[in-house]
Amino acid sequence: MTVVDPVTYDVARIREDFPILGRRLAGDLPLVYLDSANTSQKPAQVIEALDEHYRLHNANVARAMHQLGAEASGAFEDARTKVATFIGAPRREEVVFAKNASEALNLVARVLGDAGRVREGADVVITEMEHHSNIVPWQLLTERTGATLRWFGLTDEGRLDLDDLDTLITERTAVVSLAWVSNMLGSVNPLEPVIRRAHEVGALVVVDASQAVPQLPVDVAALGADFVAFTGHKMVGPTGIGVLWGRHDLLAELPPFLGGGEMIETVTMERSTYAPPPARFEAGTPPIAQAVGLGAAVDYLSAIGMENIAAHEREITAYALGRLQEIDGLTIVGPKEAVDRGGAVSFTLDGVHPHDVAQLLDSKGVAVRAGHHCAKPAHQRFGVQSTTRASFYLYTTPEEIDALVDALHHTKQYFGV
Amino acid sequence: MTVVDPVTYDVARIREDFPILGRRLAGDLPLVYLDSANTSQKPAQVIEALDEHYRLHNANVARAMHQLGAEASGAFEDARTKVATFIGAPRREEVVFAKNASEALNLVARVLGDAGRVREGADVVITEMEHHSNIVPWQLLTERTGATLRWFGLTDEGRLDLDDLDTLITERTAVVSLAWVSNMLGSVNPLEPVIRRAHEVGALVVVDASQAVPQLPVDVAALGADFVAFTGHKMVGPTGIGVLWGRHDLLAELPPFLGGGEMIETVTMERSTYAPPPARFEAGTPPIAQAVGLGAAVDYLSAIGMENIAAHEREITAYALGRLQEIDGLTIVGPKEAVDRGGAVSFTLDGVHPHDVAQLLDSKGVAVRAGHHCAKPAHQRFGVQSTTRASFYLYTTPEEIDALVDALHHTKQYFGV
Amino acid sequence: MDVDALYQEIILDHYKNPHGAGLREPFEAEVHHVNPTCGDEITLRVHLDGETVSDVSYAAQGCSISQASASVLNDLVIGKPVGEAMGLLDDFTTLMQGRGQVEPDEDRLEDGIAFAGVAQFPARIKCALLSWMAFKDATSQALDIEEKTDA
Amino acid sequence: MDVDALYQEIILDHYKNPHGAGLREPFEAEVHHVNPTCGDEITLRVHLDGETVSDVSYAAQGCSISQASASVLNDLVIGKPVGEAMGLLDDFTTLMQGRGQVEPDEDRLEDGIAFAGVAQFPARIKCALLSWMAFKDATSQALDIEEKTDA
Ligand SMILES: Cc1ncc(COP(=O)(O)O)c(C=O)c1O
Ligand SMILES: Cc1ncc(COP(=O)(O)O)c(C=O)c1O
Repeated sequence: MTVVDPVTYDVARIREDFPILGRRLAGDLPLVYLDSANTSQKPAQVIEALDEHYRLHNANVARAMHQLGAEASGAFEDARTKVATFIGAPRREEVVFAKNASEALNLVARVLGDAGRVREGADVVITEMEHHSNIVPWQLLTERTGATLRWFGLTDEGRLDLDDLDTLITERTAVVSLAWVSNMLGSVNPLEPVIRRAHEVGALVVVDASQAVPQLPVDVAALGADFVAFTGHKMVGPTGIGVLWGRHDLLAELPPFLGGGEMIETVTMERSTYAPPPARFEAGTPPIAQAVGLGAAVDYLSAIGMENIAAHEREITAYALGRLQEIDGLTIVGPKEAVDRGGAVSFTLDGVHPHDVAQLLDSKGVAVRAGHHCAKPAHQRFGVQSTTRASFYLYTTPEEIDALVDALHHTKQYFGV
Repeated sequence: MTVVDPVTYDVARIREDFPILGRRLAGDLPLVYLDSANTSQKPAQVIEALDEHYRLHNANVARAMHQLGAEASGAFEDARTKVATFIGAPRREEVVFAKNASEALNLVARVLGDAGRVREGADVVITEMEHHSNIVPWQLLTERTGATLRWFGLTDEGRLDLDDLDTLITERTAVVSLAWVSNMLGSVNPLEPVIRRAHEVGALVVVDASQAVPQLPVDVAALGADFVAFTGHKMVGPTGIGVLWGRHDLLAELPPFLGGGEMIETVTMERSTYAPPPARFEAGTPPIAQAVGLGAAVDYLSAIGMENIAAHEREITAYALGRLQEIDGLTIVGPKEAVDRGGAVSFTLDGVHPHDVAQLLDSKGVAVRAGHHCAKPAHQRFGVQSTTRASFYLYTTPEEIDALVDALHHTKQYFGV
Repeated sequence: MDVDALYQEIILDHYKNPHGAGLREPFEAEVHHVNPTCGDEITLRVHLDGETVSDVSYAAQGCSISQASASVLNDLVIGKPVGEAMGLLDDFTTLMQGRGQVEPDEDRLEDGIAFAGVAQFPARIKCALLSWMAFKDATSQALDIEEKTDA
Repeated sequence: MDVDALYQEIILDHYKNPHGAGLREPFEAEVHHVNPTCGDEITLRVHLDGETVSDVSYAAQGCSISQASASVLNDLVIGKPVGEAMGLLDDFTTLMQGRGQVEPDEDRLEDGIAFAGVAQFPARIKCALLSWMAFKDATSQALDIEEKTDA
């Protein structure tokens, strides 16, 4: 296991890149931002890349033949190359820009349905720990097609229960779609056996890597899945952009998702033909500035090193798990040890509702999320309606965890529990 | 007809707001940006709104209960209110944020299909002057459902040919979808008779207002259409955001488009229920910063006044039409007079291919678009494979039109025609 | 934005001892409302006796604000004519959406005035309104049923 | 980025007098390629005589660069063994994608070296490659057919 090198990994230095981390909140309290699994903050490098793009190079892409157009198109396509390199994609044409991870997942679900790859009699297999964005698209698809939705359950620890692997993934299975890292439980799923089994029976595998790509070094070629979706705003990039990576041969044979400008080869009133991927799946003016911003985000993360970021995430999570468990009445929902675990820690506090916990923490400047975190079924599985979640990222410090713990003690006192 | 008031409408003053208009291109030439129908430039007010959002207020919306979350949610929802007011929407919940106009149009096409409102035996009626983004979604829909695609032809002048109104829009018609202002011909379509006839036979009307909202005062309530789509980047807003306005009762009864976070009411593994509009149609983390930027864009346009912008557009277009027609061998494709006409002028130049025209203009710093402008059928109608298009906006000056004309003379000389 | 303005003593008291909690018979209408953002839920029943709200019973899962609000609702509307209860609903809604600028009338809203502070916390307004919206919905259903039965 | 580097005299000459234009018989394969961004189109036929490219005929609509490129292609590949023609295709593609850093070999590419300047105009590279990609596609189809006929 890599350990963070304090010389190369200087959190104080990293924090200086994030203007918002200098914000003072009500009561002149410093911001303690522990909601990065919801959305990450942005370094000046990304904000300035957006700024510069709009101030100097803004133009539409692909279609514009003038100098600004060449600059904007160059920057947009460079961003695609950067993202492809960042995730180890064999070909840059495998990187499709979407508006967020949710669109990327829906895109796959829609086109697999339209292509007849998911039809009546087939199974789609997901898991009980999925984010709603990896549940609802498959519910809608199975409703439209008459296919059946099935799912993996969870162990009491909050891990994927793979006991049913061979009975759940069968010859009937058309698609298996699952999260790499859970945004609620924090579990890192063992993808290898799932992908192996799915491919054995000829099923496609979709990986929701929304919480993985920000935290872990990712190599989609080594992973071996068929599609991987993730989202820009959780990886220090802008809102308004997500990514679908897909195996080239699959993308090349699947029908379009949305129709319009940029995705066509030729159009007559009677019929149209479509461009090869990635253009085929990018109808309309793409999120140009956002792609440029995501390129800057990827540069930023790469300069620090994903290995280092992952090691820091592990260490800060281990520290947080330890300190939180010192608190009487606090129950962590999800793995309690920093083993195969991402940096999102959901918990309940006896006698205080999660919203009230979050509100009290906020009154101390500690920003966390409370609710179902778009994972209602996982909450139901653990018999809770909602939880409070603290989540960490490359800029999180142990002192911020201490501030969280202090604020939790204050909360207990405030509510007299 | 409103005439631009030179006191209130000071182009030089407006140009100062647009940093990119100060750019020098290769050869130290000033930028003459005549490609605004492709994408508009952005004023500092919009760029700074994005910047400030990321530096001070960035958080996810709706779901975050902390102070940053409240700020970001407030700004995001304020942007919705601003857009609603800008287009005269009776209710702010009728404004759905999409990633661009293309997605907005596809959204309507997909959900009308899923809802069974367009089915085998029904007609969908469009026009021959549509942008590909208002053709291909309907081709895909009619292919999926077995409905029939029909379309209005064009007059030789480049106007909508309404002679067939009553035979084209019939009891079979489920949807009529058409552009308000053509991005290629520049024609402003007479929507009133089309909407009246469509509603007479119980058809829904979708208006592609991508070129209208940037240029004209828009009041969707007065217009009487059922859906109106437009795109942020053409109205001095950021890329990565578009808008679908829809009648509330329709939005409230239509099924979701994409599934995921934010669009649900409740989720179990077996089944989900969906939030009311607009949330129902906004799966996943929305383009938050982009909505804030669009809000700033709308503020910017409103401060100048859409009546003034429309008047300026008419005057500059009239000037351009006059000057361009002085050039021997130049043929305008589309209405030649500035009557019911937007600020996009497409033309051919005898003996020089449109790409070569655009390239030569670019060598003089004049940025125009060449190609089919995502309107292949309209080009085919006029027997041309491509055209060169100059398009104008609130910052365009008569001197820039003169620069265009000079560069066109140079082009003719260069190619010896 | 002082958190004490939100968590008034009265609110915490209602939270710890919710008045009239539990689902009871008889009732004409039962509704289930959810706050989609946070997951708070309420099942609420209304029993009308002619023009009078004779019982409001409920089972709720949620934060202190949503629970206390259901308790205060219970205090305020039971025994009142439907018209008056709807007037209180309007008052309470206006207070919540007033961004802290609306002065509540203690004679009418009683313990409900403790929610004035909630209006300053936009994310919590929905919590305070959850039970009231459920009450509105259930009452209108109950009225529909009465009408049909009468007709 | 001097526009004269793009519009070399040689290119304009080929544009005005395209060599070998028109569709001819016989041919083993015909393809239709489009540049989706700008709409440039070419229909191109290949006639192989054993291992030799014995004719390339075409009808193209497009800009000076795409038209001139088809004309130069015609000059370069007719009469050459397929392997050698494919080698020229590689050279030409490398030149186009070389961002102006690749030194073209005049002995091999002849008039094709005039396209060196195109490499500095990213938006025009596709114009220059349109006919070559069509040629590649048609030739591989023609080879497939020869193979099948031989088999
Ligand atoms: C008339 C018209 N409709 C639709 C669009 C599509 O807009 P977008 O590319 O932002 O989706 C455009 C612009 O490209 C347009 O001009
Ligand atoms: C695991 C997971 N999947 C999907 C998503 C959806 O991402 P987005 O909201 O950007 O579409 C999220 C985040 O919200 C997530 O955490």
